[in-house]
Amino acid sequence: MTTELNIVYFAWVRERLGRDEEVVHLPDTVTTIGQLVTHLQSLGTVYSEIFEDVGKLRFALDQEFVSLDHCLQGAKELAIFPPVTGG
Amino acid sequence: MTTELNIVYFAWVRERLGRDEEVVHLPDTVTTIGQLVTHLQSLGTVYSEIFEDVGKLRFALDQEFVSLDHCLQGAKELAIFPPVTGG
Amino acid sequence: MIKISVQKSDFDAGLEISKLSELGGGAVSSFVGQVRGDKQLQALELEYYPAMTEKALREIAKQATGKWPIHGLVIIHRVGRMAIGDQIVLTGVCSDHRHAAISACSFLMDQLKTVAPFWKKEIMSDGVEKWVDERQSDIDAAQNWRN
Amino acid sequence: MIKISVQKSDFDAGLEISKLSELGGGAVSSFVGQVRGDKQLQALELEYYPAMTEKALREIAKQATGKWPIHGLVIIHRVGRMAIGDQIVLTGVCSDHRHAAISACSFLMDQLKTVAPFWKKEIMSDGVEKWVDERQSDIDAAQNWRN
Repeated sequence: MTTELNIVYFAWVRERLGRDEEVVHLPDTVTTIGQLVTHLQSLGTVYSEIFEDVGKLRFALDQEFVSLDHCLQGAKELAIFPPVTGG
Repeated sequence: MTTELNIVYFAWVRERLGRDEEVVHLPDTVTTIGQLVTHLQSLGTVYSEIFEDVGKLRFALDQEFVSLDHCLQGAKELAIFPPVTGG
Repeated sequence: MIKISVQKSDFDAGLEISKLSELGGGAVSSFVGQVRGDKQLQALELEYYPAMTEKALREIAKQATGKWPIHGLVIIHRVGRMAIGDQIVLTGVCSDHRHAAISACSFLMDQLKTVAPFWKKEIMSDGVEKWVDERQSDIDAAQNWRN
Repeated sequence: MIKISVQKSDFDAGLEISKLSELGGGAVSSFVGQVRGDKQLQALELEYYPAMTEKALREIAKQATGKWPIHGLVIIHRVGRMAIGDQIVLTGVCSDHRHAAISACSFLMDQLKTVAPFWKKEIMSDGVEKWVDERQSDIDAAQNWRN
């Protein structure tokens, strides 16, 4: 059984990737967001560039802000985006 | 030559005195607002009651807040009123 | 744009905000004070010192423009008799920066409460009239801007 | 009364203030943010995260009602394309006390700027597009409420 996670992208992350969402199959070795980021970096040049400076990105798991060491287990949707700039 | 000063009253000072303004002839001995207050206290019971606790009153000379030791010289209008409560 | 008005008539807060918005600063802060239906209050009577009140408000406005970069500000204060729920006062500020707009707007209210010659009389439902006392919290708030 | 809205359409700041005024608190503070005509800016594009944005704004509103005695508050934030001078955001608070209303209104803006998932893209008159960077002053302002 493969675990699947829906990832949504916003702002320049979305534009650079050329997509606003995708379903990622999680290898057994990926349990935290940090590990997922490493996995995503292996998917291609654009991914590796975007995730090169992970401090410029923010993560929300099922619509709650989380840090890189947060577990993915049971989550349905991960959002990856730059710091918010509304208001 | 007598010096005259127009005094205007507001709020409960006006109500207690039953007048909103009056012209006061200043004796030669009165040069500061504090001295004027002492003079006004001699004019009757209502005056002496109103000015009994001078800390409850505020003074504006020609529309500028002033303290009791301020000189009256050359002024046209003195306003006497309780602390302001607008807004 | 500096607008100061002491008036008997009501005002349109939305219209005043629109005018401030047209100045192009991008940040408009405003405050509206109304007659609150406390206790047995029936109405409020606002007295003022015509020769001095507007002058005092202009001085407060001048201080605000000296402290913050402001495109425009408005102070409207009503006088006369007002019923519960009626608007009493409006302060509004337009600036390039939100903290400047918010701080200046708050400053205008704090200063107005302590140096502009207005006096409030409460008229209770049983006919009793009572002049409002000054509040230490208002004095403290005005003083805080000097620290 | 808590009103949260993320919408494409413009809003009527005066109407929202009127609604807050009807709550009887006596103190209504509001803030309006607009597109400022800086540099060569032609328009602003506001992106958001539909599943999360309103939820984040509700959480901010809840924090405000926990910190101050509030009769009602409103947060309206527009999304999509906006021209110079257009309104972007409104926060408004009604309270019995002016400092509570002003502080809560300021708090809503400071929190919104740092935790609500909105992203601004500047579109310049030469066609160049640039995502806006977060500002340290906004982070500091939001942090200050925790001290």
